[in-house]
Amino acid sequence: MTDALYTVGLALLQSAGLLAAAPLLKTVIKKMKARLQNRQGPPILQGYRDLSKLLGKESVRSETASWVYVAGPRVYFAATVAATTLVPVLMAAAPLEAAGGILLLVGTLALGRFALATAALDTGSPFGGMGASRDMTIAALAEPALMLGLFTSALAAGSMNLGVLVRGLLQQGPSFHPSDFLALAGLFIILIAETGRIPVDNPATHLELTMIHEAMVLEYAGPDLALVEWASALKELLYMTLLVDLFMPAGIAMRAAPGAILVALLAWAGKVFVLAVAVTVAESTNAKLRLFRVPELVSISLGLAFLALAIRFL
Amino acid sequence: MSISDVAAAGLPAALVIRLATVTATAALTRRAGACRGVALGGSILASAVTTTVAVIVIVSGRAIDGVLVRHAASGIVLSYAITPLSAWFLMVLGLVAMPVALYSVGYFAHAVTAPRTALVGAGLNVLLGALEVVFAADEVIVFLFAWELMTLSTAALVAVEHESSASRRAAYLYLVMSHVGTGCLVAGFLILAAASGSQSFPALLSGHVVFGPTRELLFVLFFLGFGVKAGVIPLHVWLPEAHPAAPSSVSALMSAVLITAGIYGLVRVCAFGLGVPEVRWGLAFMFIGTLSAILGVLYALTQTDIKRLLAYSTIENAGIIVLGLGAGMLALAYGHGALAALAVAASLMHVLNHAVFKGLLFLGAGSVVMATGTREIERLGGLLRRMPWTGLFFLVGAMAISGLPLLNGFASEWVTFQALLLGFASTPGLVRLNFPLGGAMLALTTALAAACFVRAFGISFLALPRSHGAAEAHESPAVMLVPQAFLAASCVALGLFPGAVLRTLREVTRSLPGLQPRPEMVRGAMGMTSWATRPESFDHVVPALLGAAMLGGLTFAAWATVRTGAAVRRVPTWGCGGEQDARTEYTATAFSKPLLMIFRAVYRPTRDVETLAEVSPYFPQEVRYRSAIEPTFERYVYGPLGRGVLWAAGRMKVLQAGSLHAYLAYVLVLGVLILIWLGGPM
Amino acid sequence: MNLLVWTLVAPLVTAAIGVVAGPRRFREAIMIGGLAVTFALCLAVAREFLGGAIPAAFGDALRVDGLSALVLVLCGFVGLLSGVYGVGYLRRNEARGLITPRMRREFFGLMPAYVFAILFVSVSNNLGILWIAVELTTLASVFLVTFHDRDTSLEAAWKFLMLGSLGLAFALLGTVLLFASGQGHLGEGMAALHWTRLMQAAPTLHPFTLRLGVVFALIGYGTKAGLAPMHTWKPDAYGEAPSPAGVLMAVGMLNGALYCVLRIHMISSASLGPAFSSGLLLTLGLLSVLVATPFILIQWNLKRLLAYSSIEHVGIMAIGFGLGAKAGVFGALLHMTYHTLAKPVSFFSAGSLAQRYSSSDFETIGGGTFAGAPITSAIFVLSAVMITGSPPFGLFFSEMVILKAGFLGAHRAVTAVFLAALIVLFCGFAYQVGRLVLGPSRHPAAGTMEPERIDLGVGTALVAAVLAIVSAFYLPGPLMALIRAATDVVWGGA
Amino acid sequence: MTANVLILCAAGMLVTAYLMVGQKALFTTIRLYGLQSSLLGIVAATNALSDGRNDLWVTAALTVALKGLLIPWFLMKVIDRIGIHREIEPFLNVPASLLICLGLTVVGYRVSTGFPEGTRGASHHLIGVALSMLLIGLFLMVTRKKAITQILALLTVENAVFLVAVGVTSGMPFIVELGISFDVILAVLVLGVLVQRIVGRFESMDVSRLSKLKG
Repeated sequence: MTDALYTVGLALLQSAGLLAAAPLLKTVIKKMKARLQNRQGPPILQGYRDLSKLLGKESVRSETASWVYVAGPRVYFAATVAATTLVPVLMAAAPLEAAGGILLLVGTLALGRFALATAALDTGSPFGGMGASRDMTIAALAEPALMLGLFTSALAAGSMNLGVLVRGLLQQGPSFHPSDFLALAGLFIILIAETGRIPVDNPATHLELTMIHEAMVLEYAGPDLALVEWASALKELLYMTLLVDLFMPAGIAMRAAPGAILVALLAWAGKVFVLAVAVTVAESTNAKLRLFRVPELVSISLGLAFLALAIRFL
Repeated sequence: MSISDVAAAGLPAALVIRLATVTATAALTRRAGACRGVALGGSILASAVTTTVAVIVIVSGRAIDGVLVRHAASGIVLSYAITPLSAWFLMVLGLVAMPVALYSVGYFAHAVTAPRTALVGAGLNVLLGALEVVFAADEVIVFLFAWELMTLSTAALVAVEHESSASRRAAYLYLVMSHVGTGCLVAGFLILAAASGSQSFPALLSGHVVFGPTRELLFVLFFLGFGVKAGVIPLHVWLPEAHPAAPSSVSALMSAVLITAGIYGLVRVCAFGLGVPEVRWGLAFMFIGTLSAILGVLYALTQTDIKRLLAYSTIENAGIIVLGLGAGMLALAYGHGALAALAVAASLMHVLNHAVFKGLLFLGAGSVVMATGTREIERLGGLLRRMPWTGLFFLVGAMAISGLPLLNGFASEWVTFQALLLGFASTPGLVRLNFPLGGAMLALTTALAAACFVRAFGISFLALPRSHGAAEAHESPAVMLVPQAFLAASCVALGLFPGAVLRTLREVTRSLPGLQPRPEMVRGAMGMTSWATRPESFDHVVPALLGAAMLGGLTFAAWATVRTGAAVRRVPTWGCGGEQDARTEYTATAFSKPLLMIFRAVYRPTRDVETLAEVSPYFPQEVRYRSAIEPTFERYVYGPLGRGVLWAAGRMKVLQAGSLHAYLAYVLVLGVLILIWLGGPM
Repeated sequence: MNLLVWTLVAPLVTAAIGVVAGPRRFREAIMIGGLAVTFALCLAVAREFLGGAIPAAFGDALRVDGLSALVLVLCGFVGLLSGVYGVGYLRRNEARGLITPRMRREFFGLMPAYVFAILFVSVSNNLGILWIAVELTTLASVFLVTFHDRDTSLEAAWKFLMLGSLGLAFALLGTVLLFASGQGHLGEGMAALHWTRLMQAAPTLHPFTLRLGVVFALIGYGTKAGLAPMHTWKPDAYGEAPSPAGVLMAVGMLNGALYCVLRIHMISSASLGPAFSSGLLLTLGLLSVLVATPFILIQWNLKRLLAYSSIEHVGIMAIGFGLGAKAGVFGALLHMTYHTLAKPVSFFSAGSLAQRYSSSDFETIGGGTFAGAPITSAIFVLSAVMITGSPPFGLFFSEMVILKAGFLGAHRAVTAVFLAALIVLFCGFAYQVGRLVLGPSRHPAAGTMEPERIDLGVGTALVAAVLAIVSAFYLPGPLMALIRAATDVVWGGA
Repeated sequence: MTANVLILCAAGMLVTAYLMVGQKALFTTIRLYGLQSSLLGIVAATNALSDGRNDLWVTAALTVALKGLLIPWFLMKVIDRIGIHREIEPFLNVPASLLICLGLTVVGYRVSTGFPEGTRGASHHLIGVALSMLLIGLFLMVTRKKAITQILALLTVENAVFLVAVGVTSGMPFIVELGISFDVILAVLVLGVLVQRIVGRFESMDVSRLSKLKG
């Protein structure tokens, strides 16, 4: 019983923490990007302000929309939040690792995407349809690469369950197998693709022909939009955490001691920041690809992942 | 009289019921209403009986056998045996057949003209009876008998609306292809019978009857024979024609259980009937499975006829099933009994799950077609407001088939993934690379399926109606909604308690030769687990927990977004300045356009755009856009084949050109030849 | 005079009365009555045989063993059916004013005569008599082929007669050579040509002469049976003959001719060993099935379609006999029985359709007969399912038995080809039936036709269909006994 | 002695067959057939004489009467009645036909060598002749267009068969013999009737025009 409560508490804590951190990450990236372009950029807390503002607004919905439109953002949000409980962040154990591993994680995110894309079709606006279509397309292309990348490390650690996996990696100690770098590169590309970053998508634009994620959620306003934005930010953080867990687990606390946790927290923040920098650099040094060039990018990551698998196990 | 005695009486009883039903139906031809009632009532009753028997067998784990009939004339004894495997398929059949029959009570009333009710009702019962016998057959002749009967009855059902040339063509194509398949089966089984000197399956499929090249030949024969029914690419061409042509509830049966007849054959004979499979067999299965899955879903993506779309997705799921089976065969070939058990369990589990959600989807499609009078997605839209329940159930089915967690599609695909990964972990050499590749392709398939069904559901049920029919649509009667509700509920239940299914399957797989299911394959009814070579398990999943977590997320979202006194404002959708109506909505064709372009190599799309302008081409009155994808297999494989046969037949005409002199000449030539052959003194 | 003789006399008398003019009702009654009596007598003879006796007459010139009994019963049955149907058929044509007194005379005279000839074939034990009987069947049927007196029917009759007579010449030569091969052992006089006598003398027959004789006899009687490549007269004759006569040819004559073939086959097997004539039968049989296949795929005429199907079936039986296995022989005889039960159904329904649309050309009928004539069409579809050897009907089982014998035996490859041909055949048949029965009707008079009603013709078809369906699951014990007895005769001989 | 007579007659029959192949005039062909049949009759008579079987005398008489006289007369009458053009138009020209017939004769003779020497040592010649005639007759049926000529060819085939019957087996059982000849006559009558109907219908006896029934 107690450990059940413990689990629940842990889950709540972790998801709450990530939820809290997510807007920060987004703003940080914006800020760094601006700096790279010699702009001032938003204040560091802008993300929170946006959210509270949006949550404060009345919700405006299309006449043609049905309950699916309302359900969409909520399911998306809930799925992403639920996903956070499957990933170890500070401790080498995911709160809900009893629920399942990588496959469940991927499935959960897919569930969120499904909900949002469906909802996007509900207003009858051509943008919603366009966004949904493109978002599902890119997701579909990214899926196999993602899976292969995850398989590689899962097979290395001998488990698909993230908790067990991270523990396994930690026990093995820091390994610098070339395959790790290949897999990392592959998954980084997927991170970009899944989180709608340049060169795949441009979060900053609302130019109708180029936007993908933004087009999908174009009709949303007020609290609905807030949920979507928040969830997307969370999703990005989640992916980064996942990469961190898989490729640089060093520093994660093996036991629930305050000191270790603190270290883990710092380590985690640092690693995520590194990834954020990488993303920023990628965004500012690349131009957005045409939609039909994206498959090439993704296929590169697929190739990398498969190569990693091959050189690791043959 | 013990329970097993009762069970033993079950199948014959069910068949008797069916026979009686058919006769009654034929007798009541003139009175459609009564006819419908009798036919479907009888069918439900019979299905109930067989399902019970199946459950008894699965639970008790002991097979039931008996004799159906003795055909005095040819001295053939038609016996049956319900092994756990047969029981599994029988159960799947019953699980779908009963709701479908109930649904048909309402559906036939609208969709089937009175004079044909008898035909359809009788055909339905014959088909179900034949299927039951196919699954239960224990002897070559009775199997082939039922197999043929199944084909014929289905063909009759497909050809019900025989005024339309499309359904005639579909029925004929189906008939021809399955008959060729049956031919392969006849040859295969009779060769086996000759080799084993017996006609009963246990002797025939004991696994050490044929060896060497004969074995390979038989594998090919059986693969062709059963593959046609299973609808795997490249033997699939009949499927997307035939399934839509039949009345929707029949399509549901065809997609949900008719193809499982093929799967059953593949499992029973190809995988476990010919001895330990060769490595190349497993590879072949995995390849064919992957191919079917990918191409199936890709073709499904571009369909605008909702029933065709579902038919193609059936091909996809058949592919997934075969993929799992192939992994199992490969594991068997390498002697990993436990792994093989997991893989086979995965594929059998998907048989069940696919039957449930595909049945559900087809029933939903049937309601939609009935309400709107069209199967064209482009003419639908906004149905969720007009038929809320059908919409909800269809959504559940769509999410299940997209392999999303909390629903059953995810469960079986999860197990398949597990099997593939473990296969990688435990097979040697280059062969192992097939597993992660298969996994990646499976992932792609799932994601594409999600895209496909976002499109299917979103375009047909959401936003504004695109046609008068859609605008005028009304919700179906309760008798048609209840079965859908049942199936939708099963989707959720099977998704939340996959462990229960897997535990049942552990019993089933244990009955198959060479499989050693690990006890830890199942963990509780709530979830399931696979195992690793190491002590800690490879992975496990408990969907219910995730469900709980999501509930938490939902409550938080609700809390965060609820504000006192904030009214929800309803405004028209922004139409980019112009006014927003159905014509500016995103179409299904447009939705799948990006994928169409990306997978150009597969689709070979052709498009023509014609602009009708009066003043100048820059001010078009009307732009007509036509786009089509190339039916590769039809065009490059089956077309030439058929034409070739007909051409050859045409050539033969000269033999009977009407000239008596030619006819006499044949005799002369024959005589001379034989005289020369006989020759002189011996 | 004994039962056997009466069995032959009855149809003769019927024919005689039929020829002399009389009121139509009277003639109809006579024909149906006479043929019924004949069938009854056939049954009686068979019963006598099953009782253990060997009915014989004229010093064993006529003798009924198992094979004869089976064929006798089957042919008697078909005779009766076709007689009843024939009356209905004639009535329809009378109603449409197509019948001249000549036709009436020919019909009521020749139909029973034909039946007589066929029965005569099936009981003759003397090869010479056998030959004469077969010749009689030819002569009796020629003017049935010319019945409608169209250009095409004359053409068909000419081809039928030419090929038939040629075949008979061959058969005669074969008979003579068989006789010659036994010079000195058989002695002189009638008995020398008795089949039984030849069987006794089998070991002492001169091999080469016998081989030659067997070859010629098989070709000759094979022509009558319609084995390829001597089958060419069949489509024309069946296509032109009125359906009742068509049935007599396609079932009665076919059984009779097969009976002759079997007698020769047995002698040859007994003397030269089974391989020789079995090989010939197998070859001709396979050839027939293969030849029938493409023509069914591209057929344009309903009756010709049935003709090719009967070529196919005679081929199947020949293969069954040629497999050189008891199972094969049994299967073939079973096939003969079921074919006898199923074929009339298709001929009757097809005939009624052809009458209704006054053509048997698919184009002229214009498809969609389900709309115009639901009952007949349904019966026809049913019969098509039967004669393509699909379950749940008898021919499926018999074909299974033959196929099994084939795969068990030494002729795997042949059986495989045979199987493939069967499949293509089914597809062809399915296509033809589909385009005849399904779809909207394109017949000019489709709208104006009077609704279909069950007259004598359709009724007979219906009854025949019911019999065929029932027989698929239940063959009366005595009939089974006959089939087994026949199997013993043939296999004992081979 | 007997053997020589038999062989001589047989040879004569073969020659008549060859002449029929070469012959263009219809009536001559019919007369040739008559001659051929009479020779057959002589064969029968010879056997009757040599082994003193009386029923063979009847056979001989029947043969000469029916085939030698009655049938030719009947055929000529038919031709006169329908008064058709009396030339034979074969599909194949005479030299080619003769060559083929030579080939057929070789085939026939080769087979005949497999036979046992009968009582008179002539039988394998008779068989050879018979088989050759059979094939030649069949060949005539294939190459002749006119109905009547086809009938003649058929009758030639029958003669060949009877040659074996009377020459080799010294006659089938008598009743059978009778029945057979009776049947043959019947067949010829039927053929005649049919020919008349055909001519009445098509104003021609050219059966190569009878080719409406195809496929």
